Amino acid sequence: MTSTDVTETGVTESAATPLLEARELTRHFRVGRGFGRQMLHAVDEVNFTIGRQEIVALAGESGSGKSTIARLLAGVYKPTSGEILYQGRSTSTYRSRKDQLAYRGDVPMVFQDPFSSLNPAFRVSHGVLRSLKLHRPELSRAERFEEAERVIEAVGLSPAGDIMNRYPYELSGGQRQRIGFAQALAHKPKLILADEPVSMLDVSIRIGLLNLMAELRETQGVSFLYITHDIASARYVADRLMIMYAGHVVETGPTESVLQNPKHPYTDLLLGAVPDPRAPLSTGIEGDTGEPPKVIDPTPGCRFRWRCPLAIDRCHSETPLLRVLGKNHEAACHVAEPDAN
Amino acid sequence: MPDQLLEVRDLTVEYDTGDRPVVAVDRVDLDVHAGEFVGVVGESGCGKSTLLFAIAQLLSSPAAITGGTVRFQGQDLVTMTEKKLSALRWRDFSVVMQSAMNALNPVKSIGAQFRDTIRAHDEPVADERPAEVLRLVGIDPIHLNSYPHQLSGGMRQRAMIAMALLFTPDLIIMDEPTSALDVVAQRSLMVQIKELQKQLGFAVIFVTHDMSLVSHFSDKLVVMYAGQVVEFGDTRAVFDAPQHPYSAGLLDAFPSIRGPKVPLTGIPGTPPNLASPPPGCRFQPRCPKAFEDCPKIEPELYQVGAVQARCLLNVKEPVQERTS
Amino acid sequence: GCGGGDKPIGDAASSNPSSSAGKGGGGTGQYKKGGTVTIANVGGQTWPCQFNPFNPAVNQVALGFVYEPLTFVNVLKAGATTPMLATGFAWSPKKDSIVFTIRDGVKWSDGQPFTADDVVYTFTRMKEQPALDLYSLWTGAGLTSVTAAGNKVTLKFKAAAEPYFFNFANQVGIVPKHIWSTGEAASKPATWTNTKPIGTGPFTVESCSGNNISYVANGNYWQPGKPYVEKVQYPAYLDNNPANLDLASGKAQWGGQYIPNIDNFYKSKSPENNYWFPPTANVALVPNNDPSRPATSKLEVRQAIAYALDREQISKIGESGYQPAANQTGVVTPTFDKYFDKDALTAAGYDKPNLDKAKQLLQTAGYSESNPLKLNVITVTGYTDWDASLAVVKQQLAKVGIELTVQDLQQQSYNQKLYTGDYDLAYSSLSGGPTPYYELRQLLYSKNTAPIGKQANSNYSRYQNPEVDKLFDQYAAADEATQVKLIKQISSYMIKDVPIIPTTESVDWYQYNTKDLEGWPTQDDPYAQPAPYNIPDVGQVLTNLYSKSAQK
Amino acid sequence: MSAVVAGASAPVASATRRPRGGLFRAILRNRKAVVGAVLLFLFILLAAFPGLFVPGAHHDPQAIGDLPLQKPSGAHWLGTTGLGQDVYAQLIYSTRESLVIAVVAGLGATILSVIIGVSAAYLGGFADDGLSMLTDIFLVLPTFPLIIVLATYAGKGNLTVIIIVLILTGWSYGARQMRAQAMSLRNRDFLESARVRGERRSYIIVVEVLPTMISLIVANFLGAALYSVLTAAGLQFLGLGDPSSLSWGTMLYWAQNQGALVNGLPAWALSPGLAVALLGVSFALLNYAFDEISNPALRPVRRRRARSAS
Amino acid sequence: MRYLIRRLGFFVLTLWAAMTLNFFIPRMMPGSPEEALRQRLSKGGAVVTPEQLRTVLAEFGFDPGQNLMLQYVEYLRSMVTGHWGVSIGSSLGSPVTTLIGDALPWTLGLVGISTVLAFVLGTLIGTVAGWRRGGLIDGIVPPVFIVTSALPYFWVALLLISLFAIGSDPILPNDFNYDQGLTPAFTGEFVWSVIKHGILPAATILITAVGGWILTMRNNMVTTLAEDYVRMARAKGIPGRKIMFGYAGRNAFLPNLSGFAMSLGFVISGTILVEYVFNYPGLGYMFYNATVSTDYPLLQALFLLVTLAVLICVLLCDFAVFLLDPRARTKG
Ligand SMILES: Nc1ncnc2c1ncn2[C@@H]1O[C@H](COP(=O)(O)OP(=O)(O)OP(=O)(O)O)[C@@H](O)[C@H]1O
Ligand SMILES: Nc1ncnc2c1ncn2[C@@H]1O[C@H](COP(=O)(O)OP(=O)(O)OP(=O)(O)O)[C@@H](O)[C@H]1O
Ligand SMILES: [Mg+2]
Ligand SMILES: [Mg+2]
Repeated sequence: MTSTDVTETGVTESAATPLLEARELTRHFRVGRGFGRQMLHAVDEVNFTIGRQEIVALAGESGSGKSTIARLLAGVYKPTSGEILYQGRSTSTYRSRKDQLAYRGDVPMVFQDPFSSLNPAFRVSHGVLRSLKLHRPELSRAERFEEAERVIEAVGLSPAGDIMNRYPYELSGGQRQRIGFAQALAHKPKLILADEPVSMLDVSIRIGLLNLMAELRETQGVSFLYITHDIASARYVADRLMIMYAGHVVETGPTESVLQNPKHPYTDLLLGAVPDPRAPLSTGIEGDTGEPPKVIDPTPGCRFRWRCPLAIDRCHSETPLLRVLGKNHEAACHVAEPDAN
Repeated sequence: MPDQLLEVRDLTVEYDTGDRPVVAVDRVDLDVHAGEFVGVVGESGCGKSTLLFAIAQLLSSPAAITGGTVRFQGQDLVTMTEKKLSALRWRDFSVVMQSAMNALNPVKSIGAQFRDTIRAHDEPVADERPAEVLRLVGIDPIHLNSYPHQLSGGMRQRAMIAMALLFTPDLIIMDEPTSALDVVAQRSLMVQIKELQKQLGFAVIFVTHDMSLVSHFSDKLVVMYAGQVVEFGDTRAVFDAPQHPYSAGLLDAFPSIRGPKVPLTGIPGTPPNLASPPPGCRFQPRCPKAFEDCPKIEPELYQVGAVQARCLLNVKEPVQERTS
Repeated sequence: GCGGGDKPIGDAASSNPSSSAGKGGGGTGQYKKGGTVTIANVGGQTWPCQFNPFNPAVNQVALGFVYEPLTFVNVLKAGATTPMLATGFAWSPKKDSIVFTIRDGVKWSDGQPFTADDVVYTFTRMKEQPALDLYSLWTGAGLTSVTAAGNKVTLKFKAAAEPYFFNFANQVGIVPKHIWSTGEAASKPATWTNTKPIGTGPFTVESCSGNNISYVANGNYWQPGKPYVEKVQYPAYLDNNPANLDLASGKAQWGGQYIPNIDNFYKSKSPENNYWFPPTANVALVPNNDPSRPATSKLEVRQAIAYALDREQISKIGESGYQPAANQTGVVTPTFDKYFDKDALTAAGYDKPNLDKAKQLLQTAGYSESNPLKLNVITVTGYTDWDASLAVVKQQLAKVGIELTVQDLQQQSYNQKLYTGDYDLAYSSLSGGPTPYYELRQLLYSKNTAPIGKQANSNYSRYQNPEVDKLFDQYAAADEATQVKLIKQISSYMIKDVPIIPTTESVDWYQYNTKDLEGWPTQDDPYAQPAPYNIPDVGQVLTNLYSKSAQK
Repeated sequence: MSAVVAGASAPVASATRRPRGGLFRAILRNRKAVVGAVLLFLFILLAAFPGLFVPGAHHDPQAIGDLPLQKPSGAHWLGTTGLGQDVYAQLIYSTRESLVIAVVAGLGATILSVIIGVSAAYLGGFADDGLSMLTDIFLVLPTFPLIIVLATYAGKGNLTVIIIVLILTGWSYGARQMRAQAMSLRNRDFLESARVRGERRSYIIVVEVLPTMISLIVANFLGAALYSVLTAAGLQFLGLGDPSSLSWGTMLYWAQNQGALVNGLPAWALSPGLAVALLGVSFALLNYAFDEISNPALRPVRRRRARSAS
Repeated sequence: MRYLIRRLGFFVLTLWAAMTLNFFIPRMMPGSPEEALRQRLSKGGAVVTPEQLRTVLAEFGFDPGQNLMLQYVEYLRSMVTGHWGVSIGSSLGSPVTTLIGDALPWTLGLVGISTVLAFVLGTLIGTVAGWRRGGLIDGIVPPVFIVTSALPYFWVALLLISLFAIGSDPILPNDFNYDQGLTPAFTGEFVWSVIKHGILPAATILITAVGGWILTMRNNMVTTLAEDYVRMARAKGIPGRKIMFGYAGRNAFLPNLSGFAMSLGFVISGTILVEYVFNYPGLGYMFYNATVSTDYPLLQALFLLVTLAVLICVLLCDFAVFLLDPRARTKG
């Protein structure tokens, strides 16, 4: 799977360079030490783009590599191969701390767990103030405080002056998660990587944060990579949906298009499993126990083939690539039919 | 066997925290009939697990039942001796815990844990029963020799359910058995539970924080908020016409993957701290429909059509005192 | 009977071993046999059950008990001799050769006869195996040959060797050739464990375990009727406290222990509990005489210290009076009264403290109140009495304006500093000998010293004076009267140069219980050094003890 | 000993939770902590102003008197030593050295544990392997024999030597715990957040990690201090300290040496040990209470009648 | 397999480190066997020159003139091959193996038994205390044993002595391993004597060591009892005793087991003090003695032995955890 024509077909359609582009992004992890060394393919040759002021949802089952992609983009992990182009420039060309800081300022991250993403030893303003100090060094101390108050208020926490001086344990989960957004917002970002930012929260609070995301996109013009395994919430906020399975992006396209007309059998399975009180109970694949695969030293072939009701011989020998099957709608499946129109 | 399998009245549970006790379960009533699937929903920390453990008499300090009765098959479990309880346990009602990783003893094989259970009761059990129930939930009996950590999350949950079926009890109490699973696995397990229930006829109390999950499976629905039951009724009735603003808000907080895309609001604010609940109605600080009486009068459960709701908006006729 | 020595050195008052108890008679069957004596002397370890007399770590339980010397030399009686395996000895006129007459009729404890050959063998082995020659007889004393002719054994030396008589006649135990010439005893005599020792001594080892050595009377012993006591128990003690307790309770009858508060703890417990602490050597402040030490190399400073000390007080407070006060001549009294020049001491004003003189001397040396003399004295950790003594010394010196700092050191560090001369003042003691010559020679003879940084043998003060050396050199060949004169001359240098400042006299710690046992050495009858750790004196005591209950 | 007590340290999640201003209140509310703190405070007072607690006649605790081995009396509250020194005065004046050993050695060992433990966890790879191995080696090395050998041969047996030896042998247990905790912190979201923010590694370790480990560090210090008190006293008791110094261990050494017990002076033989024990107890109580404070599961509970009202 | 190799590597490395430390530390410090010997000899009144002493020591296998590295290599070889030489300290000339052989049974008997007893007892009491959370035992256990676990060994020893072994006719002996007059044999008298002499030292070790185990076990137990599987066991109607030992106890015990091995080093330190106070002629006392008298061969052998003992115990506990904990089994 070395062809690069996917990138060409995938990206050339948008005239301007996308905000961020991943090319053949790959990350492997070594598991076990010494003799029993094996490679876990967490993310394998993934291509995607994120446009300006766009919310891209990344969904998929647990362990499919969603967080790994976020971490690769955030620069926590180095890619095993492939590259990340930010505003057309590869991040691997960043040498100076200034370049790196600039990128980090533009692409912050919001974490999944509001209970562990704030340092319990500091007031909740700590992270916001540090971000300001690092990324907007021109501000004076007082200005930083002002600015912090502003962003904390911007995420709907008030009175900001009071909230700022609390310790994390004095805030509820929803409030903490908002602080997480405030931290990301502090330095005028272009793209926020949000790794399951609402999954740990109660349903009653979730929607508020999703609304906040949409609002931030509108008012501040930031883009989001919204990672979730909750398809319904992805539909609620995202313009585009990417579905991952076992380290591969198996389907991507405009949210509605993917939901109404899933091309990949995994997407089908996933959508069927989403409980929806307003819809009748759908039938999933009979006998599927939903066990996700571990991708250790994989052989070529479709990674979903063991669970796939439609699998053909070819699926066992050849890894399917993303194919354009509809308007902006791509899927990596040998048997999926293109749209009629 | 009476139709009324379980009858919980005025059940109150307190956690002793040193200064002020936390009333995690506050005067809860609950009825379960044989073969019924009762869903209990509510947000994290509202006292769902505490309620289940109180019913099963599994609380340990600092929690204690400070009031109420739990009648199971006509006997009060609260006042029952540990010895008599032991005899009832697992034979007549069993429990499936939230996380199977923690609920299975990590140092004993699945088979050994089955054996321990069988040995603890003098119920005659065929030797192949463990294998049989494992097969029932779709696990190869070969795993009787496996240790919990050798099974995947889904398999562990299934093994737990198999274990709960060991003596074919009348009631199985389940505490978020699927919350650790992936959506696909979650759905598959739910379908299986439902099928087993149909097949074997046991009643289920099913706790979850995901309202949509139980929508298709449960017969009755109990909505809890801050230690209290705020709405109770047939599942469909609650979904179609929620009578408590909290239930309504919960339903509103679920985006759907089908149908028109509507903006949702959710519920502003945060659940109260149970050590110092707000005065009057506990939902009142977050309630979009609150009026001046709400902080003053503590509402009771009122019958509203097919359901009961704990909301002053519904004060038409107080719920009848039920006799046991 | 047993013959006397031919030519005893020194005071020849007692020459018959059995008469030493002073109770008259030839000693044949004087007392009935019976009884047991238990010794309490802390060894700080369990017994290794080795009885090799050449192994310095274990010879305390072998010599005197099982192995005997040719002649016993009594330190407490200025070197009076008692014939043992040799009935007598004769020096050549130049004192460079000595002939021992070997006793007839002595049998080894395995029944084999003892002969002159055994004596020759013992000394010859020491030449062949230098590790056996603990007293450096062949290398240091100048022994050149040991030959036997009939019952005569002749030791020839390069030069006059009388000072070594104490070593070769008294301290070397004679071993049986027929045992030591075979097997491991022959191939590795120094390390041979010798668990079942065969000797000529009054006792044989009955059994030995880590906890206890049990000796029984040697049926073949050559002194008729002796030993009177039939058994000796020598338990291993790891610590002073239990040993002291056993002594106090009478469970052990013979002690070699330092017991704090002895009158209260020991003596008051029973009228039969007795002690006697005979002095044998000096405990002294050793000033570093080396010129590299600006203060202590000054005569005035040393003198000032000597004048400032009130030795009686040191003895009384620091040593609870157990150790008597010493004097500046370096001659231990009353043990060596004969050599003591009291007049010289008084003339120099050292007989009592003289603070004015001390202050004046310090002034001469350039010290004053504004420029006080600060000195450091090293001592050994764990020597409580020394610490107390030094506390007193410190107070006394403070009175004349000397600031003394006491530095307690671990034994090893202390030794290191002392031997290599890395100190101002050291509190120290050495062992004595049958006459003051032995101690003074260790302290003052220039061949016993070494440059700073090198280990000195015994002259740690680094005192060097050719005239004193000459006096020591003359001693070996001199007759007895001259020897006394020589020692008095040497002690005059002690007064004049103050190379060493004696404070108290170190003693033998000795406790004895008279409930059942009699025949103990006492102040009135000091027939041997009485503490059980003295070899071979322990043999003398054991052959004199008898059980009272057995006499009935 | 200390290892065992410290072993019961709290799980990370709760250990890192720091109530604002509440630590002091939490201590006040815990009975064990109060007893421990009061004891420690008392010892600190004794160490700082020993003169206040000693009657004027005995202000020089080393002064040699002419009444040795006296039983306790009005003049000498705990009797006198073999040199006639006042035992009570010695006891009070000894507090300082014993406390200094505990605190300095405890601090030193804790600092070393933090440095080694945290760098092992943070550097990872070979550095981690090496440092962990080193820690494990020091952990299983029989330290006390090692201390004896060190203290004996390191010459004077003075305070500095003892403290250094205690530090060298006392850090390993803590380092292991520090490493474990730092490892578990390593991938906590707030640290990742700092990394994503663009913080430097050194900043993260010093500013973000260490404060969250405070509770473990304090527990560790208390454990190490306890260990130091006991070990130092043991050393001095064996005569491997500086025998002319004033400390409880040295007092015990002299008492043992001069047969305090057999001479019927239990007050002299036992009181310094009691002081060591009390100081140790105060550290142990604080340590345990600290565990309880940071891990509420361990707190004592009143066993309520489960079905009182029904 | 990999696990095994790692553990073995650790074992060898630690041993080597211990041996190296043990070789160099004494030699880097002032003092030497010659001086120690010389000091001892002067008590008997003998004046022996340093040269003569070196001759004697050389005969016993100690040659200080040799190159240090050569000595080191020689030392490592002899340690490994078991040629531990002869004592050059207060037991000059006794083979080190004999000395250790004589002392070892006493230490094993006294310290071994009481340490294991303390561990077992502590674990049991801790289990019960943790199980009956809030009960009478649990009310007493933590405060009391926090105190005992902070007591110095030697002080407890002294206290016991002053309570039981002081005066002219003490209840119990406080010194040595058996009455001095007896010869070791399997007679009632001898065995009784051994027991009598062992009571106080054993009690000392028990009192000071048991507290720590009780506290850790109790705390582990409390933590374990909060686990779901314990609640689950109750839900299954499994009898209390079985839950206490089979479910909670066993799982709470596992971390303690490795703790036990690791803390053996501490136990040995206590041993030295206890044996010293009670003059118990075991390895601890011997160690002290060997140190004081600069007895290199004995010191080295003892250190090796002690390290070996700790390491073997660590390995055994690893192995036990390996057997008892299926998780560890698959991880390896
Ligand atoms: N640092 C790491 N070392 C080894 N393996 C890793 C590491 N990080 C992730 N993995 C593995 O990579 C795979 C993908 O992990 P990732 O966290 O990206 O999944 P995810 O899609 O975010 O899952 P979830 O929904 O559970 O968060 C998993 O199998 C995981 O075990
Ligand atoms: N040990 C305790 N001490 C004090 N309060 C407690 C304790 N355990 C639980 N609580 C309180 O009791 C309440 C109910 O807890 P419970 O575990 O029953 O909630 P839940 O509804 O099961 O939540 P979740 O969905 O998170 O499982 C919570 O508010 C919690 O804070
Ligand atoms: Mg993830
Ligand atoms: Mg719960």
